[in-house]
Amino acid sequence: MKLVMAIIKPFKLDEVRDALTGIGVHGLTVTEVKGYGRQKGHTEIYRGAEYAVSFLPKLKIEVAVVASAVDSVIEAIASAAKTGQIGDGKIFVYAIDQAVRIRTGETDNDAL
Amino acid sequence: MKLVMAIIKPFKLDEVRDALTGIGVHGLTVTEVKGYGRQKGHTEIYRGAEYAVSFLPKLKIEVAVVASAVDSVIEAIASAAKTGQIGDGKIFVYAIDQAVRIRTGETDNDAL
Amino acid sequence: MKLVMAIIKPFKLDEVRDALTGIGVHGLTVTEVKGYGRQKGHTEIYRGAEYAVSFLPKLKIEVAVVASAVDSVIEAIASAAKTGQIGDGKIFVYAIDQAVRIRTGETDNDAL
Amino acid sequence: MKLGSVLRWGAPALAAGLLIAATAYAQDAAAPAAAAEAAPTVNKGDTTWMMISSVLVLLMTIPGLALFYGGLVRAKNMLSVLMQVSTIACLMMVVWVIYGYSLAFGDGGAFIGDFSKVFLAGITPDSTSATFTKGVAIPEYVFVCFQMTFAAITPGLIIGGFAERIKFSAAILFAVLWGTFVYFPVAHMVWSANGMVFGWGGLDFAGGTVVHINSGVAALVGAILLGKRTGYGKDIIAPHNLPMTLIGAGLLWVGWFGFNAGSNLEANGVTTLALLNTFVATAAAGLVWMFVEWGAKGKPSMLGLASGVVAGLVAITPAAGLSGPMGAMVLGGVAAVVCFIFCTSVKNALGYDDSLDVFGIHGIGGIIGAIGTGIVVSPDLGGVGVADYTMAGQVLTQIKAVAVTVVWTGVGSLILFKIVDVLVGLRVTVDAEQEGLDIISHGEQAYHAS
Amino acid sequence: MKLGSVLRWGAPALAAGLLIAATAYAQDAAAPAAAAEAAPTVNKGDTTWMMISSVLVLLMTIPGLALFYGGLVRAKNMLSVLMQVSTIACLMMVVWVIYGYSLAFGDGGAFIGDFSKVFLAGITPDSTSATFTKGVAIPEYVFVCFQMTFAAITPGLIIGGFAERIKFSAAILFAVLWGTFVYFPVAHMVWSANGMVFGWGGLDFAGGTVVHINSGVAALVGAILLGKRTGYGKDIIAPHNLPMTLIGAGLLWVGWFGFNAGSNLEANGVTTLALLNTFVATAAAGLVWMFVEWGAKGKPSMLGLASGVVAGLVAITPAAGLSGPMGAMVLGGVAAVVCFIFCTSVKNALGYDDSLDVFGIHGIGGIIGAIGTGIVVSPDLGGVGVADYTMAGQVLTQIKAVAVTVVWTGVGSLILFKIVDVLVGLRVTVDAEQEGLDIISHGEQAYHAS
Amino acid sequence: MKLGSVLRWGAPALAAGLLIAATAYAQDAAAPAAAAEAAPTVNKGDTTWMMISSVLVLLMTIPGLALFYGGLVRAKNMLSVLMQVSTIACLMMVVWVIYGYSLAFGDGGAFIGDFSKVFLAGITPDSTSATFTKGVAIPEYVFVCFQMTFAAITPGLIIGGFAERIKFSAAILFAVLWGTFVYFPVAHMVWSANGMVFGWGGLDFAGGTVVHINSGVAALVGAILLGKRTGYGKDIIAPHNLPMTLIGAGLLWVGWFGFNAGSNLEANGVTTLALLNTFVATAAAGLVWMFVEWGAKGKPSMLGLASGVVAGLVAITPAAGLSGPMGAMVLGGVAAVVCFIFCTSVKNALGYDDSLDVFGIHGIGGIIGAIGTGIVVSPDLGGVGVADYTMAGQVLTQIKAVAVTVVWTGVGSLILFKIVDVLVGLRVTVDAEQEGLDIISHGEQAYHAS
Ligand SMILES: Nc1ncnc2c1ncn2[C@@H]1O[C@H](COP(=O)(O)OP(=O)(O)O)[C@@H](O)[C@H]1O
Ligand SMILES: Nc1ncnc2c1ncn2[C@@H]1O[C@H](COP(=O)(O)OP(=O)(O)O)[C@@H](O)[C@H]1O
Ligand SMILES: Nc1ncnc2c1ncn2[C@@H]1O[C@H](COP(=O)(O)OP(=O)(O)O)[C@@H](O)[C@H]1O
Repeated sequence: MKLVMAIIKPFKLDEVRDALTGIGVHGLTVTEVKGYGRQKGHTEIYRGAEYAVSFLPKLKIEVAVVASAVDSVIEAIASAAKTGQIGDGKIFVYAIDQAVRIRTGETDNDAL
Repeated sequence: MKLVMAIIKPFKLDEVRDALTGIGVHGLTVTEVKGYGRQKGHTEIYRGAEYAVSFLPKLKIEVAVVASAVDSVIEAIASAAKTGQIGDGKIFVYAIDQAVRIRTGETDNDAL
Repeated sequence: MKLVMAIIKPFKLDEVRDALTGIGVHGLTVTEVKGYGRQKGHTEIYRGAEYAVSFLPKLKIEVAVVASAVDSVIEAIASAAKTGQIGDGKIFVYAIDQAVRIRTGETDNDAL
Repeated sequence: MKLGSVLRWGAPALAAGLLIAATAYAQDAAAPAAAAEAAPTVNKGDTTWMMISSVLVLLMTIPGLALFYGGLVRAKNMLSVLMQVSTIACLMMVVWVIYGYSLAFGDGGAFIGDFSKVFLAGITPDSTSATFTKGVAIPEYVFVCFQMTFAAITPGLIIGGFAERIKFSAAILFAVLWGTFVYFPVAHMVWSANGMVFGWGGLDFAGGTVVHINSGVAALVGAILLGKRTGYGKDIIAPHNLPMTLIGAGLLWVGWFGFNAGSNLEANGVTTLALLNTFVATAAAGLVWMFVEWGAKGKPSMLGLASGVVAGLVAITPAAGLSGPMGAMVLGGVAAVVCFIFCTSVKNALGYDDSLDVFGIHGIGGIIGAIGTGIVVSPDLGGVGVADYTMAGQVLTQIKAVAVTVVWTGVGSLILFKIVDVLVGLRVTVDAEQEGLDIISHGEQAYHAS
Repeated sequence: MKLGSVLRWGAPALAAGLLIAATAYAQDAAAPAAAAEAAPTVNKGDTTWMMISSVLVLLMTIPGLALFYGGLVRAKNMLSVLMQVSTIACLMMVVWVIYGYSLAFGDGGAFIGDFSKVFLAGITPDSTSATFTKGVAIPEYVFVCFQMTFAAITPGLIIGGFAERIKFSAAILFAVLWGTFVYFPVAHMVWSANGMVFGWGGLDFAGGTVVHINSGVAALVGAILLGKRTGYGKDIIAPHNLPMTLIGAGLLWVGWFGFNAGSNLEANGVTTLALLNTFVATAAAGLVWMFVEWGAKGKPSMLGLASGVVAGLVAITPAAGLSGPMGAMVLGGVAAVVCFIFCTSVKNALGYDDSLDVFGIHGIGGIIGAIGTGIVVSPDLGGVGVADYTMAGQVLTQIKAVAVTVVWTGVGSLILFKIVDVLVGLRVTVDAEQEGLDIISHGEQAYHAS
Repeated sequence: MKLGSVLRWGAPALAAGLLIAATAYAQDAAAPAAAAEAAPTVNKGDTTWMMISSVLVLLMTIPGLALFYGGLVRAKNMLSVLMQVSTIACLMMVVWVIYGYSLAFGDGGAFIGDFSKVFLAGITPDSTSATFTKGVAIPEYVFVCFQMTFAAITPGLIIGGFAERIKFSAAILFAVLWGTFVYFPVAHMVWSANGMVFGWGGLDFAGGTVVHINSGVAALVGAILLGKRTGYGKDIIAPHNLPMTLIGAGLLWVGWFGFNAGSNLEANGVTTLALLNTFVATAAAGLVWMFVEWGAKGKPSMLGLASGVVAGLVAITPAAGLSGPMGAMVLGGVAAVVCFIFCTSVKNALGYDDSLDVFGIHGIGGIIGAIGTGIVVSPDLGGVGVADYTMAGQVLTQIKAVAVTVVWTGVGSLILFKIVDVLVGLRVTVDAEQEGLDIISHGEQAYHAS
């Protein structure tokens, strides 16, 4: 099993979710995060204090899938999340050893 | 070393924390997340606009433990977080290569 | 490729970011989390109700890097985030199989 | 348990009361209306003061009380509280002009008014109401408005007792029934020229019994009947937004000047005394609560200060135009101490869940204020005095007024809650409580991050 | 499309209007000023009432309207809304004392005032303005203030129609132009003794046409011209902070007493009637919206209640001192039903994006109110009546007044939006919309977690 | 450093001042009380206006000022700010009726009143205070209330200078001492009929020197003495909730009408002028700050508009009933420009950390206003004029009044801060600052997500 973690632009969430359900993925977890990267931020001014804000709002999406589905998941996320402009985000994949569905106690592939 | 990541219902946090301290786990990290899965959401209406909200509030719990403790940690979380109703959440486990306690510089098992 | 995940005290973010850019790391993702550990919390009182609050605000930093850079990244984070007082946080490292830059489709080391 | 026994002796008492009221009404209906000889003068300064006082009491309610309460609940129940307070206020306004004004201020008898002014029959822009000064009147419409705002806020106070778990339909149904069968009679008894308590010489300048004891006791009954919130005493149930509570407390204070000083119905020297007392009793009470908490718990809290402020406002309400400023500060301070002890210790010991301490602050603070009014009105203590004053006598009268109110609202509320329970059910399910009333009852969320 | 044809017949109409206005002005300038014979008396009660009414209308605007609107947009656009409402209010105040007051209330002709009072020329603390009672006057400065607050809030209402996508420079430029070419003339026509609509006997007690229809239609025009928000109908665009909206609604209601009852310019019996109506029409409308929504959608929402409250306030505005309380409640209730249907169904069917339902509530509610005023003013229905009243005749006059306003503001707004589009451009880029106007236009964020 | 030298020449100056005051007091005590011949008339319109003005100044303070300040700090210090402002207001109210009113408005001498009215001795509902019109009086209780609200808000303004780092005990102890030894004397000097500055003919309509310069300079002294916030100039220290700041700014504006127009003590033509000026000077100042910022920094910010609004309110305070409306707008605009430069450049250059720009806005804006009053009062510029007016002479008098205030409060504050430092310590630890004052000092958190 693999966990696909993607950092995307916030307004792309619905498209990514739809793309994933489109390929049969029916569970995912989303976290609000701040990203620092090449995309430049903005300046905020509060009276005499000026701040260069370089952390931008992003969403992190985590999807646990069977290993064989990883490529299509990556493909789905990447194409739905892409705007072509800097700051579109990243996808990282890593292996998971075990999975458990709390409600039923099912494990591994059955738990996804 | 392993990292146990669990998605649970928010009101189960205290029970899960107590279950973990009960088996000797004294450190964990919690993140507010939104989950999408089989549990159905609700509808919100704001004047003429109706929205089906399918992302539900969940908590993500991350606990780094020595490999040998994984099963008891899973067991503790699963039994504390279970309500038996849809949406109870998932537990995922993956391996970690290194761990460091920033304060002391201790590493690996000593750092957990 | 490795993903370095660090839990730090919130006011250390800018120093850690600077330390990382200082060693050539130009991307990272930050999440607001709550930590439970040895650092003791505080008590809150609202009229007759007293609560021991044991979850403290922390930040989680995630940085994906080439495997060879892991040690210098750990070193940079650890020294920037250290105050020497309890609650400074942890660093965990795990392996990632794949990485993709959504904007360009670049993969693996090129995507970091 | 206790409720049973309350019911046992209370229900007949209420029934008797209603009977007497009905009889009194029948007799009184024959009597000629005793108003308006020798056309009284209307002063535009008074009219302006009463208009602005009415507006200030609305400000107390929406957004004042709504925010004070709303900030204290969890985020998932925020809208339910705002909604209950606001809806109840609107309902009571409509009810007021349909039959409430007539029941409360129609001539009627010792217990209740009559139906002579339903739909505000007979009132025109030229109608006037008497003030406490002979020959000085105000337009009746503004008297209707001013009293309407009292009827609108009082049942809203109650919902704090069982916030975060009541069904919306139950909350508003109860409020209308309670307004009709508890509030209007009590208002009549205490404030109407032929009301029973008024006849005894019971003093209640601006509504200590009618508003605060009345609603505080009803909240207690409700809190006990509905039972504790799920997770009470186990989970962290902390105020979700204390700044909202401070805005609410500030607007309550600001609006309370209309409530207290407006109750003089004129803009004269006594009105300015009521104004001053509403400043200083409140300030003293806020400080006393804060310092006592600082001593007892180690830290002075903002919620403590705000709670003391409200306790002081409650306590000075019946005495606003009757006490001197120094007496007012003492009264406020005493109320703060007693309410503090009640909310932080007694309530926990008794073990009921009065979510927002409506009984602890409005009930207890109201009782302190009502009885204390009998003391601080004393000219020897700087009060303005009343005819034939003896402290013992007046205090006794005050205690009688309190007792009547406590019994009437205690028993009446119990019966009405039972009726509402049968009709629509009082409490939401545990699942609904966990998800939050905003989504469950109103299909909305208070906050969206983006 | 539709806009083209509106332009085709509207633009000549406006041009004709301006021409007539100019002629009327030329003729009128020759006439002697008809004010101040036999020094009228000034009553301090009236002066106080008008001062506090002015203050209340400011409270309606900042923070009232700003919050009501602000809570409904997404967090990233919060400050832009607060900023637009506040800046426009400030701009209009400055414009008002420079030339606005003179254009609106200078003698002038049937369509517009004159330049006789630019920079408030000739006004001193001793100057007075007539009230509706012969021989009773108020200091002219307070009349200037009171009317200034109306001019300050009205263009601010419009921005709700195209919130979350307009350029800040466009919003404020439009507001000043609209104030000058639309608001001042309409205010003159309706409220000035020699205004055209006033001459017809059109009734508008406190600004149903001048303020609400006027701004509601302008908002509709703007919403159509600017186009929908990016993501409209696709993304979740939910209110980011409904408690703010409730604070706003509460302050709107509180302030509206100044708006409505202040419009009587005195503190007399009619003023208290306007006060009462502003309570009960509003309460009824809030409840009706809520219950209708409960029936139609399954749950009563806080936003529904708040929307009904505002619809009721809008509807009772033209009738505040003219209707009886029962008529007021009916008027409020009818407006609530129609506005509910409009905002939840008709708007979606027509497919334009009036972000905060300015047309749906202020435009539609204003039309219901303006026409309904012709009905509820009837003495047979408890209204105060007017000379030579026939219901059909009055309703016709009201419809004519509505029509004039709709055409004037519809065509005028269209032209002014086009001009602003040429000068500075109306809409921000899609990227800017996605990032949010707060950062893009103002370099700030509303909230920082730490 | 600078503080040392200030101390060197300031302390003797203060000592001398106190000596003269004491002498003056001794002499004066012999003089007969000069009040109340030929019973003055009390008008209910005036009484109503003064009551509502008092209420409005409370609204300015709680929740107004509390929110304006609170929105500007970080979330972890929100409650500490709300708490400091509120507690100080309560303390000053209690102190006021015990001895403050007597010290400020008791006859006394040129520098300070006396103890003749401690505990409000001798005041009854029938007591009256003179107004500025011969033969017209208001109930003394309402004068006590009105002036009490000024004493309650002024020390609260100071805490913005060292927000986010002061100990709660230090803040409130300082406030009471400062109220006693700085505010009461300055109020007496400027406003009491036998006060020194009043005797010079110094003009301060509503408290430019007494309230704003006085508190602004104290805040500067405190900011320097306490040192910068940890992380200042390095970490992002951004306002945590600007909408709260806007609510605060709006309520400050609304309440300020009581402050400024109430200061006329009557509801007459001059009062309406003060009302108008409080509208237009404020609007002009808000706009000027915004446009200047737009030009200088590239974007107009909401905080800029709000800051300009407050700067305008501060600047018009001393001139409210003295300037014409056009002069008021110019005065507001000039203050906005100077304060903008001060807050955005001068402060950074000087390097002290006045957290919420109390000196930059209240101190600097107050000085501009106080001196400018000497100019805009000129009848040639549309002002109302004063007897024997020459611009140079009046401006000189104004500068003298400013100088006295600056020295008195500068030296007095320095001494009092030192005393407080010895008694309880001024500043929390760095750890406490990092955790936030809400938890550390008050055991609460402002917000809970669930
Ligand atoms: N090495 C990294 N580790 C973790 N997250 C990263 C890394 N690099 C980038 N990110 C995340 O991806 C987001 C987008 O990266 P950025 O460099 O701005 O643009 P792009 O995705 O177009 O390369 C960042 O805001 C950050 O959240
Ligand atoms: N494949 C997945 N990857 C990541 N998170 C998941 C996945 N499936 C479910 N989740 C998380 O688990 C939560 C519960 O899942 P759900 O399908 O609603 O119920 P259940 O846990 O009873 O199967 C979801 O809200 C989501 O946060
Ligand atoms: N086993 C663990 N798994 C996950 N997170 C942990 C673990 N132990 C500690 N943490 C995180 O590290 C933070 C600091 O740990 P703590 O024990 O308080 O102090 P220290 O870092 O000095 O040992 C905690 O607040 C928590 O977020």
